[in-house]
Formats: sequence, C-alpha cells, structure tokens
Amino acid sequence: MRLKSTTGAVLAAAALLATGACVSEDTNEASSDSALSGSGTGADCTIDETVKIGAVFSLTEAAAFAGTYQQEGLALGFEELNAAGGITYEVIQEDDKTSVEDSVAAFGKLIDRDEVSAIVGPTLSNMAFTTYTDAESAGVPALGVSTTAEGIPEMGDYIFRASLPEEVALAASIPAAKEALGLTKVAVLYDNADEFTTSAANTIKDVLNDENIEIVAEETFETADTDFAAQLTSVLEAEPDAVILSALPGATVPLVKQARNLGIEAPIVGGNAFNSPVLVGALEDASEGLIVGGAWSAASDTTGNAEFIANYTEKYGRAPDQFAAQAYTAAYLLDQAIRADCDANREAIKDNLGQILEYDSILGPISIDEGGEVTQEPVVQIVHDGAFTLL
Amino acid sequence: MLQQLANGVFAGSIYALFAIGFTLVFGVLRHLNLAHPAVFTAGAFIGIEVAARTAIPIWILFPVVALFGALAGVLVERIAFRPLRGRDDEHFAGLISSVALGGVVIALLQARYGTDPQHFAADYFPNRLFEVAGVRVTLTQLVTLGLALVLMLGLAWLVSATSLGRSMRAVAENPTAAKVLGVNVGRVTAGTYALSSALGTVAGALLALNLGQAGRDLGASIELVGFAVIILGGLGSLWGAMAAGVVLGVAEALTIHLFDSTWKSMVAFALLFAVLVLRPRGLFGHVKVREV
Amino acid sequence: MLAGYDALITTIALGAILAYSFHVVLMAGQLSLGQAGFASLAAYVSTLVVPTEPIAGSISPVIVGLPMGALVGAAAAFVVGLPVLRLRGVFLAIATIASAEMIRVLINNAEWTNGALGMRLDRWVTFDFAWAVVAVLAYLFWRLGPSRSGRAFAAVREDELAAGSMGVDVARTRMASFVASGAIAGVYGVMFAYFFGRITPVSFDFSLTVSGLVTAVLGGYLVFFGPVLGAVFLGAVPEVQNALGLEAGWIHPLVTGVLLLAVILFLPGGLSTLFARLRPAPARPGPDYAPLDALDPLPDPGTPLASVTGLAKSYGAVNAVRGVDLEIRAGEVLGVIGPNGAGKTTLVNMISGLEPPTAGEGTVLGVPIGSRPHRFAQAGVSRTFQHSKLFERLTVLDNVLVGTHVVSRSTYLRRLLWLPSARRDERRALALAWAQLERVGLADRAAARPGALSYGDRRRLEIARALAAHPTLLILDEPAAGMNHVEALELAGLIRGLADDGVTVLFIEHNVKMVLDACTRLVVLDFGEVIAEGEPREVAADPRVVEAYLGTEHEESEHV
Amino acid sequence: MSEPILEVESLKVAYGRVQAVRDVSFSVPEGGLLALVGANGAGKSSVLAAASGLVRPAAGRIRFQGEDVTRRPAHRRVAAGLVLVPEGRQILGTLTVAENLLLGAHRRRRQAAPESEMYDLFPVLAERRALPAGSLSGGEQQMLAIARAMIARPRVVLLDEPSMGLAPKMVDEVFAVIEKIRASGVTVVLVEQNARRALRAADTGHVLETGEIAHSGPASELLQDPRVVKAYLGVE
Repeated sequence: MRLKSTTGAVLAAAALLATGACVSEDTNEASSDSALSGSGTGADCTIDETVKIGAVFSLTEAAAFAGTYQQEGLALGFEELNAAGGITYEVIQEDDKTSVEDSVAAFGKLIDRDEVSAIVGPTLSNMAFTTYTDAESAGVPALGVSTTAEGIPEMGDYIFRASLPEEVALAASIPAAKEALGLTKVAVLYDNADEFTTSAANTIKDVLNDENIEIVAEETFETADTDFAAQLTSVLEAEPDAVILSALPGATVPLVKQARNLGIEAPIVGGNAFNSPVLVGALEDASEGLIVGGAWSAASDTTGNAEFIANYTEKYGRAPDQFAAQAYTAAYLLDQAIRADCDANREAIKDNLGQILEYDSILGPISIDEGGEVTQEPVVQIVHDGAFTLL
Repeated sequence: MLQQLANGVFAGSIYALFAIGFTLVFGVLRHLNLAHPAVFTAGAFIGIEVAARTAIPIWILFPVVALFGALAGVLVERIAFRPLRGRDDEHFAGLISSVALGGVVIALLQARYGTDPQHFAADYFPNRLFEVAGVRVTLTQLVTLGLALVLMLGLAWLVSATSLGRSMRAVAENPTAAKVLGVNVGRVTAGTYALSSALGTVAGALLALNLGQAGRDLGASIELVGFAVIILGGLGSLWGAMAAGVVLGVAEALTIHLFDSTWKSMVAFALLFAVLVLRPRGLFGHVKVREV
Repeated sequence: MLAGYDALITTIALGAILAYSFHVVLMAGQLSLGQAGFASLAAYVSTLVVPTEPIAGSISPVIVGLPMGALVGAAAAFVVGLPVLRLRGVFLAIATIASAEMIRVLINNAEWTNGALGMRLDRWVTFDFAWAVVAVLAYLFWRLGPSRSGRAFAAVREDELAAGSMGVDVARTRMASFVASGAIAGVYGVMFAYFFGRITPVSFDFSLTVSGLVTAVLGGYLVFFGPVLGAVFLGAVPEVQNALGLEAGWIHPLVTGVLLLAVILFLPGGLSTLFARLRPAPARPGPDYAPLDALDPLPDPGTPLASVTGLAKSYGAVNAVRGVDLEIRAGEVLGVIGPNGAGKTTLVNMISGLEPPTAGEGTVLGVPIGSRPHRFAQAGVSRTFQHSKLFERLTVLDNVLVGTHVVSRSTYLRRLLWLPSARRDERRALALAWAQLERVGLADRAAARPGALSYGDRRRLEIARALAAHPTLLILDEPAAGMNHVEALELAGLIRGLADDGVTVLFIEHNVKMVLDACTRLVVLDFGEVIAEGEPREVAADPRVVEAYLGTEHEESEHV
Repeated sequence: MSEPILEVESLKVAYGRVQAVRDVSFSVPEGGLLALVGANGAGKSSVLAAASGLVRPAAGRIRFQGEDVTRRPAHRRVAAGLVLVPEGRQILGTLTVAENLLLGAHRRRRQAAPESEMYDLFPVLAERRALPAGSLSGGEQQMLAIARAMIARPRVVLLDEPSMGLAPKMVDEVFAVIEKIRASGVTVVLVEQNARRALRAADTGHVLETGEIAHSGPASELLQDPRVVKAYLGVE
C-alpha cells in the first residue's frame, strides 16, 4: 500500500487498458425507444413492445421474510395488468440476497443489460441508499415499496416510493393509541443494531415528545437476540401505560410473547413491521390488543382489497401482508404512469410517476408527488380476537 | 434483581444447550463444526412440522427430533469432514466445508418451508406462569432449564460411564491407542456427531418453543454467543459449557440491570477476550490449548 | 461491452481485496478472523480525512483514505495482536472474532458514527480504481512469494518449530502477517465505504468474516492470485445460474453451497491447485558461486563453542535428561549415542532452543540456554530433526532456501522496486542453496516436493537445508536412520568433509559404525545421564556401552 | 510344527514415497514367540502397525488364523484376537486404570468386571485401579498396556518395544510377564531393540535392516551370530 502513488498509478492505467476503456459511457442520456411508446391514452393505450420492469427484492437471507411477499405481490399485479391487455409487462426478478453487494450488482444488470423501463425495490432502505445513486445517474426510475427510511425520495428525480414512511405511520398510531388508551407514560424498546428500527425509534421519541408522553424506560437489544427477559424486567419495573416497540418481525414475536409471560399487561404499540398476518398467527392469544400503524390493512374496505386478498391467497396459498399489498400497488402505479402518455420510456415514466394524484388503490387513495414522496392515509389497527381490526 | 438473576439463568440454559453439542464434537474430534447452527435451525423446523402433523405430546416429540438430528449429524460428518481425513489442511478445510454444508441446509429449509417463520400451535404446549418468591417463571422456561439439566446429566453419564463414552474419551485423547484397543473409530466419530446434532436439534426445537417461532436465522443468531460459551467453558468441557452458558446469561442480565442494555452484546465478547488472554483453558476447562 | 457488469466486476474486486486480508494470514498458517473489525474501524476513521471533492480536479479523493485505512487497520491489528497472538488455531480464531464483535458494538454505540443509522458517503470508487487496488495487492503478493520474507511466511505455516530452527523469528513473522492482514482489511473498509457510499455497523458483521475466509480458502494460497480466483468464482456462480435460467431464490444458495463444498473436498489447495502446476521449474544458477566466498569465516579449530553444565529436563515424573555437562569445541565431530529413550533428542533440543531445560545453564555460541530457537539459529546453530520436519508444501529448492534465512538479507521491499541489489541477494541465496543441494546430491530433484523423495533423500534434504544456513555448529538428529549401508557410508563421508571445511558437527546416531567412521569424540547417554565419553573406539568397546545397547548381560559368554 | 497362526507375506509399507518396509515375509506358529530385532528405523514397528491394521500396507498380505485380514480394519482384528501393544505404551492418561482396562475389554461387555482377572496377573494395577493412568510410573504403564491387550483374550499379541525406556529391573519384570503370556498359550510377536533379551526369550528371530530381513533363524543361533552384533554396532 505504500507504493500506491507510483506503482499504483501505473497499474491503474494498465488495469484500465486491460479491461477496456469503454466503461465511462454517458448513461444519463435520455435515450428513447419509439417502440416503447404506443398509441392511445389511459385504458386504451397499446404498446407493441413488451415493457420490461426490473424487480430487486431480498429473496434469500435475512430480509427474505419481506422480499418473497413483495415478489409475489408484484407478480400478481402485473399478471392482472397483462390480462387486462394493451400493454404486456415482463418482470425481471433479481435477488439481492439481503446484501448491499448483490443489490448493486442487480441494479447494474437491470439497468444496462436488461435495459428495463423502471425498477421496483429494493427491499431494504440500507441498499436503496446505494443502489438509487446508480438508478439516478443512469436515469432509470426506481420505485421503492418498503424503503421507509428518511431521505430516500430526496436522492434524485428518478427516485420514488410507494411505501408509507415510518414517521408517518408512527405519527398516526401513537396519537391514536394515546387517544384510545389515555397514555401518559410509556416504555420504548428497540433494536439498536438495525437501521430501520433505530430510525423508527428516533421518530417514536420525537412523536412522544410532541404528544407530551413521558418515556419512563428505554431499552435496546440487537437483531440476533433471542432472550429479552432482562430488558422486559426493567420495563415491567417502570410500570408504563404502554410499550412502544420498534423491532423487525423476527424479534417481535418472542418479544411480545416474553413480555406477556413476564406479566407486562400494558398495550404494545408498533409500526410498519408489525403489519403481518404471520405475527398474529404465531402469537395467537398474546397478540390481543397489539396496536399497529401501517400502510395497509386486511380489514380495510378500500377499492379492490377484498379481491386482492382472495386472489393472492388462492394463488400463493398464504394470506398477503403489507409488503405484498404495497408491491401489488406498485404494479398499478407504474401502469398508471405508463398509460398517462402511453409511453414506457424511462423519461416518460419518471415524468408521470411524480404526477399521480389520488389513485384509488388497495392501500386507499394514494398520490406520489414530483419529489417522489408518497402521500396516503395511514391505517391504525388493533388486534382483536386474532384479527387486525381498524382502530 | 432476583428476577434478573433468574432471567440470566434461563437465557444461559439455552446458550448452554446450543454449546454442548458444539463442544462435544470439538472435544472428541477437534473439529469445529460450523454446520451446527444450521442443524440447530433444522431441528426447530422439523420439531414444528412433526408436532403439526402428528400432534404427538412434547415428551415424544423431542426424542423424534433427536432422531432426525442424529441422522443429520452422521450426514454432516460423512459429507463435510470424512472426505478431508488425513489431508494436511484438514482443519481449515473442515471449517469451510461445514460452512458450505450449513448454507446448503438453510437453502433446503427455505425450499421446504418458505421464508415465513414457522411456529408451534399455541395450544401445543400450554404455557403457564408461576410466581416464586417474587420471581416470575413460565412453564416453558422451567421445561427448558429442566431439559437442559437432564440432557447435561444424561450426556455426562453417557460419557463417563458407558462403553461408548469411554470410547469417545479414548478417541479424544489418543485416536491411535483407541484403534489399537479395538475401538471402532469410525463408529465413535459417527456416534459423536449423531449425539452432538441430536442435542443441537433438540435445543433448536426448544428455543423455537421458547421464542414462539423459528426463522432460518435461528442458529446464526446464537452462533457467536455459542463460540463465547464453549471457549469460556473450556473447549471440549461439557460441564464448562453449561456453567459458562449460565455465567454469560447472568452477566448479560446484570449488565442490563446495572448499566445499560446497549452494552449487553459487549459482555460476552469482552468476557471471552479477557478469558482467552488471561486463561486460555477457559474458566472451567482442563483441556490443553491445541492446534487446529 | 462491460455495460451492466461494472457493478458486478467491482464487487468482485472488493471481494478479492477482502480475501487478500485473509490470504496473508493463511499464508502464514494463522486462522485470524478479526478483519471485519479492522475494516470497519478503517472505514469510519477514513470518513474523517477523505475530502469531499476530487483532488486536483480528477483524482479520486479515496486516494487519501487508503493509506489512512491501511494505517488504522494495521494499528488495530497490532493492538489486538499483542495479547492474542499467543493463541493458536481455533482459539486465535475465536479471540479475533470476539475483537471484531467488540469493535462492532463500540461503533454501534458511538455518537460520531451515527450508530446503527450509519453514514452516507460519496461513491468515489469506480471499478477501474478498485481493480487498480487489486492489481497493487496482487503485485505485492507476487513479489512477496519468492522473497526471503515470503519463504519465512510459508515456513511458519508449514512447521513453526522447523522455521524457528532455521532462524525465522516465528513470533515476529506471525505478527507481520497479522498486521499486514489488518492493513489490507483497512483498505477494504475504505474501498467498501466509498464504493457503496454507505457504511453501517451491520455491514461489518460476522457474515463478512465468513465470506472473506471462504473466498480466500476457495481461491487457495498456492498462487498469489488465489483471492482473485475465489472472488471471481463466487461472483460468477450466480451469473451462470442466471444464464442457465435458474430462478432467483433458494436454489441459488443451494447450488453455490454444493459447488463450494465440491471445490473444498476435491481441490485440496482451492482453485489455485489448478494453476500451481504451471509454475516454471527452478533454474540452476550459473557456475558463478563467487558470492559464497563472502560468507563469514568459521571459528578456528579448538575454539570453545558451547558449554553447558547440569542440564536436566523432566516431563512430570519422567526425567528425560539428568544433569548433563557438555563442552563442544570448534572443528570436532561429536557423536551422541545411546539406546532409545536415553534422552539424546531432548538434550539437543535444549541446546538448540526447542525446549527450555528444567535445570542447568550454559551458552551455545554465546546464546544462553533457554532462549528461543531463532536466536540459536542466528548465532550459527543449525539442525535436522529425528522425524524429518521438512516444509512439505514447498519445493526441495525452497526448503533449502528457507535454510539461507540467517545468512541472507531481507529482499522484499527492494524486490518491489526491482532494485538490482535485491536480485543480487536473491541470487546469492540461490547460489548458496544450490551449492548445498549439489553437496548432498539432490540438485536434480530441486523442483520436487519432499513427499516425492525417498527416505534417504529426505534426510539429505534436511541436511542441505541445515547447511544452507552456513552453520558454525551443525546438529544432526539420527541422520542415517532408514538409510542403507551404502547411503550411510556416503553420509559419513559427507560429515567428515564438513569437518574438513571447518563445520563443527554434533550428531546423534544409532548406526555405530557410522559414528565410529565420522566422529572425533563420542558421548554415550543412558537414562538421561552420560555413561561414557571419549575417543570413539575406546568408548564403543566399553562393556557398559555394549550392555546399554544390546541389553543386559547375565552370562559372561558373549563378548563383543 | 503346528499351523502358522499369523503369516506375513511380501509386506511393503510406505509413508508417502518413503519405504519403511521393503519386503518382509515371516510366519509364526501357534504358541510360538517370534522376535523381530534391528536398529532404529529398520522398519520393525511398521511391520507391527501393518499386522495390526494401523497402517494399510502398500503391498503384501497378512493372514491370521488362515484368513486374509489385509484389508480388515483394526478393530475387527482386535475382535478376532490379534492385538497390538503399541510402542510408547499409548495408555490413556486421563482415564483411570480400570477404564483403560475396560476399553480393552470392549468385546466382553456382558461380563461383570472383566478387568478383575487382570489384577491377579498384574497385582500392581489392582492397587491403582481408580487412579488416572497418567500417574503411573513408566513400568507400571507398560504393565497396564500389556494388561489392556490381554484382557481382550487375544490369540496373538504383538509387542512393540516393551522394554523401551525402562530401568533394568522393570525390564526383567516385563520379560517375566511375556514368559507368562507365552506359557498361557498365547502367540507372541516381539519387537525389541534389546536384542539379547528378546532373542533369549524367543524361539525364532528375524533381524531387520532397512526394511528387509537380513538374517533369520532359531533365536539361540542368532544370539551367537556375530553378524547380528554387527548390524547393531558395526564393530567386529
């Protein structure tokens, strides 16, 4: 390493020559393919060429619990759209293996080799922070369906999300819980090794501050932990009115279970990651009274929700969760953007995706602004008799 | 405080259960079997599936799971370790081959069970809460602790008093001498793996029962703490693993109680590091520091 | 042409850099797994110094981060190494894993690192930059391989005891590999940070360690580009699976796992096994052995070289050596004989530093008894072993080249710059090594591995290796064991020739005829004590010696 | 002359390319005592290792009780009654004396306390039965090693350097035990460096040199043969 400056420069040049100097092509040019623009508008739009949509989700390793639902939801959405006719979509699915390395490689492949019109994903915000810089510089619209961290749409003009930011979900569920339960002092428990949960915990603390709710205990754990009795004992001793939890699904079940076992009877309030039927199935009685803020509810009577749940369950043999619902919605949002000008070129999608106003989705009315940020009404649910019900 | 001590003991008993299978193989054969966490995870999934399909009571379930585990152990040895025997990089290569095999096992679990965590039916093992001298304990915790003790005692008895145990100790100390005495080293090796993996799968199923669910990362989540436990206890020392598991559990609980939960994860490794530097035999071990 | 592959190719480069940090410790036989911690420290610290704008308009600002990262990684490795390098094998592995985990928790809890939320950085690392770093690393390892330092690494990996006896400072070599590993891990951390533009503590968790180790072992350490092989393999497998139309999901890790298993089980040296055979056979240097004349002269005959008194060694209740007094003078050929278990090997082990005595004192070539083996070697003691300790994965020639360690100068840094003086020094070492191979008659086997040699040839190779150190005192532990009479006779001739050249020889032997042929003085040990000493033929005729050898005498009928 | 119970035919043993045994053939009649003598490294131990199944021969054949056992694993040879007492004793130091013996009695687990009969033969072990074997003296460890082999009720015992490193008095005791074993009808193959003692005890002897049999004959003749002495000391 000592020789970096001299030998390094020579070798760098050599390496460049060896691998071909054709890499620095300008990818940001607004190349437009006339075959991708069709005739008609809106529902009548027909495009002859198959429209390729890339999808990057975590299908294996840690975040596969979410990624497989997203894969299925997105596939279902485009299947329905293809059946409706006019435009034929092809989803090119990549697995980022819950790793930054693979997500970057997957984006590279979709952008340059498959030349997709838009990309849905990735599953985790952590990877989005890296991959979206590539999407932005290549001029490929990217639509996140679970990237809830702060600052993601601000990464560029081509970056959008149809995933309710965690702070919005929490900002809704905490006041709702406060109103319903009369909270004055709470305990906050969060996973401080994970970025998503830590970020959510910061929002939680801000919201609690705004709502004048006192934090009587604050405890942390790590993603891989399996035993939370020691933290919960401290929580128990603080006698909170409610426990606000920011955890990934893997830790949520044991946490709630152990909390109930230890005799914590206070209501437990959580965010986006709680919104899964698997959770209720695993917890059964212990899930009673959980308050969950999120983007979608199986109990909502939003447009098409009942059919979505029925079709999904029939096709995949399991009930959908919020991840599936959001990915499903993404398919329709992209379709909207493409049909607006009947143009599936990247630029057109970018221009139109940022102008979706009040689209009536299974998540309820949803809009995406020019900045790429989503606006939708969060749903606050409470688990009652083993099912999510609207609070 | 008393509650926290109890919390520590219960958490530690799970650590110990994971670690004894691990340390057994190392003690007898000097193999660090990194497929153990995957087998542990498989134990949880198999336990859940068998319980769901057959509705057999829990005291029959665990022996059934152990049987699967024993089979898995024999396969791990056959696939990942036996082909390497006698090679001069046997131990390095064994680490990698067992990592690879562990990855294969996890992939197979995903193929069979998908990505959703699996769980026992809630009424499979009705949980009950007891309060003794102000300390709350659940039936699952008591069963876990009890089973951990029974398995430990059983294993200790097996190793000290049975012919298989004697053969295992003979192989551990001097494989050549054991061979000369007519010990079937191949069978003892397979037996050690079978035993280790049987313990691992039972521990996995037990942890799943405790947690209320099992994901594919169940074993990976406990792997590093498992390393800490086997070193603290002294590599190859069964009682050491048990004691170290409990010591670690209690140390973590007390850290949370007295300091701050953010430092909990530091405890295991700081303790481990200190012990390795100051007393490489481990707190309780008498095994010599050996080459791998 | 590379469109769509550059991200993949860059991640392969990063994987190779990470693997190099494991490669360097594996080369020295150390299972050290703390790299993830060193990488994360370096990555975080580098964010404090890397400028936000390109330097001079076009140079990637990461160029500032790399030396910083290397420094931080090396320093962290040194600090961790001080206490843990006493440990070996799995203990070292777990201690280093613990150090990485502690660093992760510290970073996760620190304020300036932004905890689990991590940091966002500019993505300054392009794929050509990444491959330039790989090229530099590959260059460093390419030049290291056939240098004196590279051979020291290999010797420590193959056999620490033998390496020490050849004058390699084992502790320093291990530390050097550890620190180099930390430095490369640091470079990796910085590259990671500025390629992905994002660091969180979780980026540097245990799975990073596993993937680095897997890549390094998969690639193998038989060739300097092993890590690149490993990284390319792991990068290409998913691509091939995609090309074959395998659906993303569980099938991918399954196939990768099975392939990895197959490589480990069937290619013992990893993928590098496929390339190791391509190495050219060592060439015989020109007839110019002139540089050998520059070697230090040996002491004049009669100069006292070693003197020990009351030397004793016990293992628990067993007294292997009990109170031996011994003097060795320059120019003599001293034979040590005695039945099995008499303590002969233990005695020479103490004289060459392999074992500390339990009692007694003295010096050998000025080095006090009880010092570490490389000190004796550096002073001019060189030895062979009863059960030959050859470096099995090195060639015959490389084995002997390791022997030149104490009489050659470090060439690595100069080799990097292609300085002529380095070439000269390596040529000198080569000339010295070839001279020894020719001396023992093994020159035509220079490219072979020791495993391919006959028993007698292995013995001769060990002697050649010991002689390459230009020793003042040569210790031979049963050099003729397993040789036939003809070979033993030749060996005796060789030893006498050495004595004529001024080398002092101490040798343990069972073949008494050979001892009588070669020795000027004979010491007989039995039960750890000297039972006879003096002129060889007189000593051999001593009834006590005969009895010790052939067994106790009850009847007086069998005179020898 | 009775049928040979153990036959070794053109045995070759190699470790890698190293030929330790080049071509050795011999046979032992039932109840006989054969001595293999020779200098260090002559290949004596390798012959026994091959005979007992510890190493696989590169070539050649080993027949025990008329059956070819060349490819049979070590533990099955022990079960059949072919037992090795290895060089350097190889007792298991952390196990107790009784446990060491029980390991030898592997095949007789139905019998209660099979080790007790050994205590009659080796009274010194009876006193130490509960101690870790590592705490015994060298001679006692050798006795334990022999007892551990005898408890398997072997038909042939292969003894590798039983006198190595022992004080002369202990050597006498070991040879006394060998006599007893022999008297009980068990066949013995004895590898020794202590050639005189070995040949005095044996019926037949073979002198090994660099992996080959250099001389053989009735032990009493070899004992007088100056070439044997020469093989050791190289002096006339």
